[in-house]
Amino acid sequence: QGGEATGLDSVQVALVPGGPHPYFQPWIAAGEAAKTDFGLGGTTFNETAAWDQTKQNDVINSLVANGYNAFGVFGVSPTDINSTFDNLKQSGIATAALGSCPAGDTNDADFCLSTDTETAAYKAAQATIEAMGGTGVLAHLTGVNVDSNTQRRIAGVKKAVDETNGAVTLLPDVTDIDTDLTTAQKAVADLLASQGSEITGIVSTAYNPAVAAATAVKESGLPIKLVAIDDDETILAAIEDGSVYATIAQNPTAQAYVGSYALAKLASKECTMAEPGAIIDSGSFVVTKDNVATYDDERVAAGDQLMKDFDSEYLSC
Amino acid sequence: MRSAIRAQLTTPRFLLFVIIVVLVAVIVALKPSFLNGAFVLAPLITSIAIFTVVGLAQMVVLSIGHMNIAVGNMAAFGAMISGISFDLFGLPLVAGIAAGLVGGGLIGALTGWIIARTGVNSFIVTLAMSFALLGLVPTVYSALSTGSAFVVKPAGFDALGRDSFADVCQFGYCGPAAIPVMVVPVIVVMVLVAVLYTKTRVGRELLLTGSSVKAAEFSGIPTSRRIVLAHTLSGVLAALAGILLATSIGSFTPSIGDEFMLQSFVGPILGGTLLAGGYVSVTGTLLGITLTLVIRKGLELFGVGIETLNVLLGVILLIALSADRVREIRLRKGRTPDASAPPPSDPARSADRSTEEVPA
Amino acid sequence: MNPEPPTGTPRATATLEALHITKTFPGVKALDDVSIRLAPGSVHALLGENGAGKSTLIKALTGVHQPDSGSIVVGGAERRLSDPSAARDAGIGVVHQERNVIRGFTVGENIVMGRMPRRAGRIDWAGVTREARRCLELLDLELDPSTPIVDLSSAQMQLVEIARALYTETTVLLLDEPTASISAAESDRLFRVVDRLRDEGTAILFVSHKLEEVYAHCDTVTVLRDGHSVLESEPLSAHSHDEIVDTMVGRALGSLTVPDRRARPVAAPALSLVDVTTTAGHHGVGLEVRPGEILGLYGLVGAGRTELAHAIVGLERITAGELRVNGEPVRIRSLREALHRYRVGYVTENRKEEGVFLEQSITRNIAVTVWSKLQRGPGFISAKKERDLVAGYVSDLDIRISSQSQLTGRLSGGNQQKVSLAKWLAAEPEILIIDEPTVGIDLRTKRSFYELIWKLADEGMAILLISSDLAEMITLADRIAVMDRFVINGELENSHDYDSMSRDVIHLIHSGAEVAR
Amino acid sequence: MKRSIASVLRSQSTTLVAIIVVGTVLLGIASSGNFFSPIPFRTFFQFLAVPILIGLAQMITVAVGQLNLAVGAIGGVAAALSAVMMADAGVPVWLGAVVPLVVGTLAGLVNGWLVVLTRINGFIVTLATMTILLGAQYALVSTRTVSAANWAPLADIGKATVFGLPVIFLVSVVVAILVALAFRYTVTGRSLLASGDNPEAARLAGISNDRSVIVAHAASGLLCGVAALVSIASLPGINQSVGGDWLLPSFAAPIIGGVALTGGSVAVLGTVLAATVVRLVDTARAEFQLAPAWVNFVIGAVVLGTVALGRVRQVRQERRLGAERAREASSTAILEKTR
Ligand SMILES: Nc1ncnc2c1ncn2[C@@H]1O[C@H](COP(=O)(O)OP(=O)(O)OP(=O)(O)O)[C@@H](O)[C@H]1O
Ligand SMILES: Nc1ncnc2c1ncn2[C@@H]1O[C@H](COP(=O)(O)OP(=O)(O)OP(=O)(O)O)[C@@H](O)[C@H]1O
Ligand SMILES: [Mg+2]
Ligand SMILES: [Mg+2]
Repeated sequence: QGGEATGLDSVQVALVPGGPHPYFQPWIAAGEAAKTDFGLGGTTFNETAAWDQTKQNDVINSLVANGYNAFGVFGVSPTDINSTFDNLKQSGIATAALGSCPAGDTNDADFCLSTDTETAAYKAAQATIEAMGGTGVLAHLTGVNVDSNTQRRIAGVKKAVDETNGAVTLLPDVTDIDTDLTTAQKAVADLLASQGSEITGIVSTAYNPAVAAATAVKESGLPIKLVAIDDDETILAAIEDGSVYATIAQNPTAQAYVGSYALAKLASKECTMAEPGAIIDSGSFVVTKDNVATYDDERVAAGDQLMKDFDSEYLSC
Repeated sequence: MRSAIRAQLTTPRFLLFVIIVVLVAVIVALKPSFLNGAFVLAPLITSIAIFTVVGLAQMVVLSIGHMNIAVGNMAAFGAMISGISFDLFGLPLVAGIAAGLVGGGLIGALTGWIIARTGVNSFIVTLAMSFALLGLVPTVYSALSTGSAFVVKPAGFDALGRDSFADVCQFGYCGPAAIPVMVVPVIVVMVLVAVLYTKTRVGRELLLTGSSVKAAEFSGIPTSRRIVLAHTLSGVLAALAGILLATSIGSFTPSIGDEFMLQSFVGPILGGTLLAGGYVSVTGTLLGITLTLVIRKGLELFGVGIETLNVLLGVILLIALSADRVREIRLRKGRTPDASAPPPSDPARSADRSTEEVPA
Repeated sequence: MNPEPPTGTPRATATLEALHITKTFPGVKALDDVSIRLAPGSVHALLGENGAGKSTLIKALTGVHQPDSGSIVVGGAERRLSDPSAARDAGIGVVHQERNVIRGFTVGENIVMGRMPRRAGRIDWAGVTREARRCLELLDLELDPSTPIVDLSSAQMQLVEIARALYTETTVLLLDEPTASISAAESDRLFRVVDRLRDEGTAILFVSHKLEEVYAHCDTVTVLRDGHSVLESEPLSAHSHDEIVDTMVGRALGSLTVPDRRARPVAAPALSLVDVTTTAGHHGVGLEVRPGEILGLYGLVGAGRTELAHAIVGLERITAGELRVNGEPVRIRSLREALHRYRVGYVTENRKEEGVFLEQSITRNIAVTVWSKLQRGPGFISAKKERDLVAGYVSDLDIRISSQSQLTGRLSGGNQQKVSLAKWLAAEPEILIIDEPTVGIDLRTKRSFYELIWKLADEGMAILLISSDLAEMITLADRIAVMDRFVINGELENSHDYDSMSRDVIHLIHSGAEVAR
Repeated sequence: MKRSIASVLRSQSTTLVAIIVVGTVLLGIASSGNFFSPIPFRTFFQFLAVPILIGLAQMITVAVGQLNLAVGAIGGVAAALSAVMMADAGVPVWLGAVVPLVVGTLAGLVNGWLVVLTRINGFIVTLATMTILLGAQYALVSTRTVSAANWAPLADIGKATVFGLPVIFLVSVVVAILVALAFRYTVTGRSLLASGDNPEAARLAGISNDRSVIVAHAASGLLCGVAALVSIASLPGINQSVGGDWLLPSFAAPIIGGVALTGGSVAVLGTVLAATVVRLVDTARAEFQLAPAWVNFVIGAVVLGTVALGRVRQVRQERRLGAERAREASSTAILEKTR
């Protein structure tokens, strides 16, 4: 592709989440911050994809037509998003997979900056098992079964359970209940009604089931340890009041902030990737009642470290 | 002849056409980037092509007065069969697509057969079928694929889904980048469906079955067979739409078709096809789909947020459709008769259908 | 708002006058400057051919259609009838040509619908029953108001609609072809009611294509032709039968010449039923129709004639006995098979639901049975051949249409009936079953229709004619079989002498014994 | 009277009751009785309230020959607006509880009014308003979940039980009874049925079909509002996903319950029973820990089975009538011959 290096102010970064979801909300502020801190030409946040790959592609294409030349995308369909990245790269546009890496072994974006989904689920399951005292019956609540990210989460939970050598039994995964709050609440209530007396721990790797389970467990009065994922305010409040034992926070702020920075460097042709398609972990953090007030500092520090790593390691300028 | 032209000018189709032209003109005036071939027009036309096939899949069952709630799931099923053919059996492009179409056709035929056999309302049977497929498809994907997707692509797969005529070069000249290759098979399908309904006996028998099953039965039309046929066609077209969608997004996943159901009704009904059966319009379906997708694309280009997008989409749809009504009220000098004064069946809108059906 | 009319009080009387009514539909001027005057205590006949505008006038008088111009005066006061309930408030009761019932409701509720008796804000169901029973009694009808209306025959529904018209205080009663589809006995009952209402001072408008009953019961007459009134509110006695017919038609119409059909070629039966039992409930039915012969199948409403026809063309199953076509025992499973394999056609009695596609063009309605013959290339239809064929039938049967692409539902009832018939004539069957063919058809068409049937028979078609109109049967049929409660009571050679034949037929219905073979 | 008992026995409801009884017994056995203990019992009925309400909401529009695709969106917006008002604007809880009912009715009125005024097919109108309302719902709550702590008194009612039955379920039953009474005892209710059955005949009887359409949509909206209120009371919070899964169940309940899509009929009991059947399948999923794929499969099969069975019975019934008539005919014929 080549071409002259231009200033960062010529770079327009578009952050495209998979759809409306609390997880992505920090991206908005992070994008704004990146714009002022690095003097970018502009950033935008567009969540109109509504969890549909075709619509996401449409949104991305429209943004290209409107002059955006760097894209941080949470691919709706991990199996298909590589095609989208290919398409963008053919027009010389800088791309990053943020928050979720393409499925399979290849990443056609310039880089992927994401929590390792499997690791996060693994950590969440480990935290639950620890809270359960290393033994008992664990239930796993999650989202769309046929999504490859869900498969990774299922694998992560299974790995943690396997490591207990049979001390913990895992009930069949309760999938496809993230569509809406009613479905989640109903599924959780039915689960507690039929198996509540046996279950000692619940790990939820999706948003709505986590919200539903927090209330349901508290109301049922059952001694069930609940671990959630992500740090939406509802869940943090639940950790503070003790109805949720822990949550695994990811680092969406760093994904958007550092991602925008790296994208700008790539788009302005100042730098290239040292290793194109690199997969970079943005870190995950176990949040319990003890560190609920302080974990954010930890996360900011991780973000700063990530920034440095990009400059020193991932980018070659 | 003059009156024939006049009649054409008062159809909902013509009105749709005018609305679309005006909309496009407005969008282009405000956002010249709408004319960007590779990133706006080509994707837009690709979507129109795919969703027109989806609309046709619904239209063929609407023609007999039925509905297919399972269009999306049939699309997913047909695409899955194609995916399996490519991924597990390594079939070439055409054979794999054919397998998918056959798969969709079989599911459609089964649905039609159940409806014809039991006499149960098509809404219920297709609803039940959608549930059954909703169960079946993901199960098969999890069993047969890694990561719940079939990713093996035979030669020509990407070309069908993503190439535009810019990639088709003859004697050193290449076509416009704004027109995707996919329009070719879609136009062929549209013409075939239009010919079926305007020119052939079977097509007319479908329409008459839709007009009144009883009268059709009493005229010696094999209504059961026509019902099975309509649903089979619907299955085939749905599968085709699913496969085309897969080629455009890049792989076969169980979520193919999730968005089809509502759109499949919108296109035909906007275009004048009757929910009650007996009248269809292929061009109308194309225009109906085009209208909604152009609105969407325009709003996207203005970068409106998801909340505004939905609100505006709905409002524009309502206004566009009411325009027809306003014209009609003016014709009737302001008198509004009661809802059911016109014929008892519920024409989607007071479509003027005194001219011979279906324009090809 | 409580409409319950006081029972027993003498009925009020009023004159209805319609002045210079004009009504246009897109493409048709259905009424052009029509005036009519209905006086209390008299029955006024409204006559005209199919499509003349009779029903449209009635609808304009009852708030269903808004006339483009003209005025309506009831009891001396001009009224604007903006909707049907306004007409009802003005004391105008109406029974429309087509049945208008809510199929999900009971007889009682259908009668009081729109004006439900209420008590304490909710529907008084006891009152509904009481009121409905009162209205039914006015007609001497012994029907339970709680019967679901769908359980009624079409004739009974018609009577229920009259009861509905009488529910509120009615000074003017408009009846649109009330006798078209009911038997003689039921007509008699209807006329007893009409006569009584007239004597009580009601002004009555009566539409019919049966001139005999018009002369027997009407006092004054208005004749419409193509939307114009050619005879306006004149005493009926001043005009002879033939004169009236000629005004309707617009030219002299000679008398019907009944051909001599006694010398028919004797051939083997084209259609025969031997001791047939069906799923509908027929038992031991035996019939024979020869090529060139017209067999009449007479019976009272509900006798099972329609269902027998259904069994022949495969819509019901034959469980025992034999059905033979041209001597061969056959098993017909569908109408399509009947048509294409055995060349049996069936013109249904239920025109609106089974006979025509209301929402489709006339072309399609007529050509539907012959598309296989109009093909050009595999499965493709030649539009030109189709148009020509349809044009032929339109002119043969004198179907009044504005263009071939007109929707059939926009035709007048009689013309729809012709379309339904034309479809089967186009199919050129060898055996034709015709069920109640002339319901609602005007005189001239009826004649051309009779001539057509005779012509078809002369050409060798075997015709099974089902009709509840005994006069028609005696005019047309060569032999008359009489069915009663799913059994054939006997068969008579037709002497074409109305008096003796009708006596024999009625006798056969009541005796249930074999009279002649 | 005899006739009506016989027709009750033959109706769709009987099939559904049979399915419910068999299903309950099987579930009871499979859970070794646990299914009947207080918590599972309460859980079962708690999640039956919304399906009943939205099923009835859809049933009313279907009765006049209309459809309401916006059930979920109306409910979602009604719930979201009320939640936001209580949480952010400090609106008192009692007022917040009225909001969804008002919003639902208004949205329904607008739907009906648009259908009548524009003469556009109800399918398209409600599709358009659905899209608009979904946008509005998102605009109101964005991606956050408004916690139920903001309306604690209401949430307490949502958790309350009477004789082991959740109050919200009882609310839905009361609503069902009111709907049934309205269709039986009010002129408006009968007018809706008449308009749905035969609009032309209804018009000739002086019934305004326009009014029927508007009333039906408004009533449907009101019921969506009640469903929204129930959701507010029973959910841990309100977010933009509320109402997202209402569309298909809203159709499934009345249609399985025996309501004809062509209009003119209602089946309140059938709708309630059908919702119960679907809920049973749901419970079985949790009990047997089946994948949701299986549940979908089972629901599909149950729906098909129910209707096909009804159909078979109807055909058999007709056959039997015919056979009876034949027997009658033959016996009278013999009688007459011997005479
Ligand atoms: N709703 C309508 N729209 C358009 N044309 C109509 C409509 N109703 C009637 N017409 C036309 O008006 C004319 C008069 O019809 P009308 O039904 O009044 O005839 P009629 O005298 O009652 O005939 P019949 O004896 O067959 O019942 C016909 O040409 C018919 O096609
Ligand atoms: N005894 C009976 N019990 C119940 N239903 C009957 C009885 N007799 C007739 N019917 C019903 O009445 C209807 C009339 O039967 P069918 O149409 O065969 O009679 P028809 O002689 O043609 O009289 P119509 O003039 O009504 O057409 C049928 O639907 C039949 O089911
Ligand atoms: Mg008439
Ligand atoms: Mg009959």
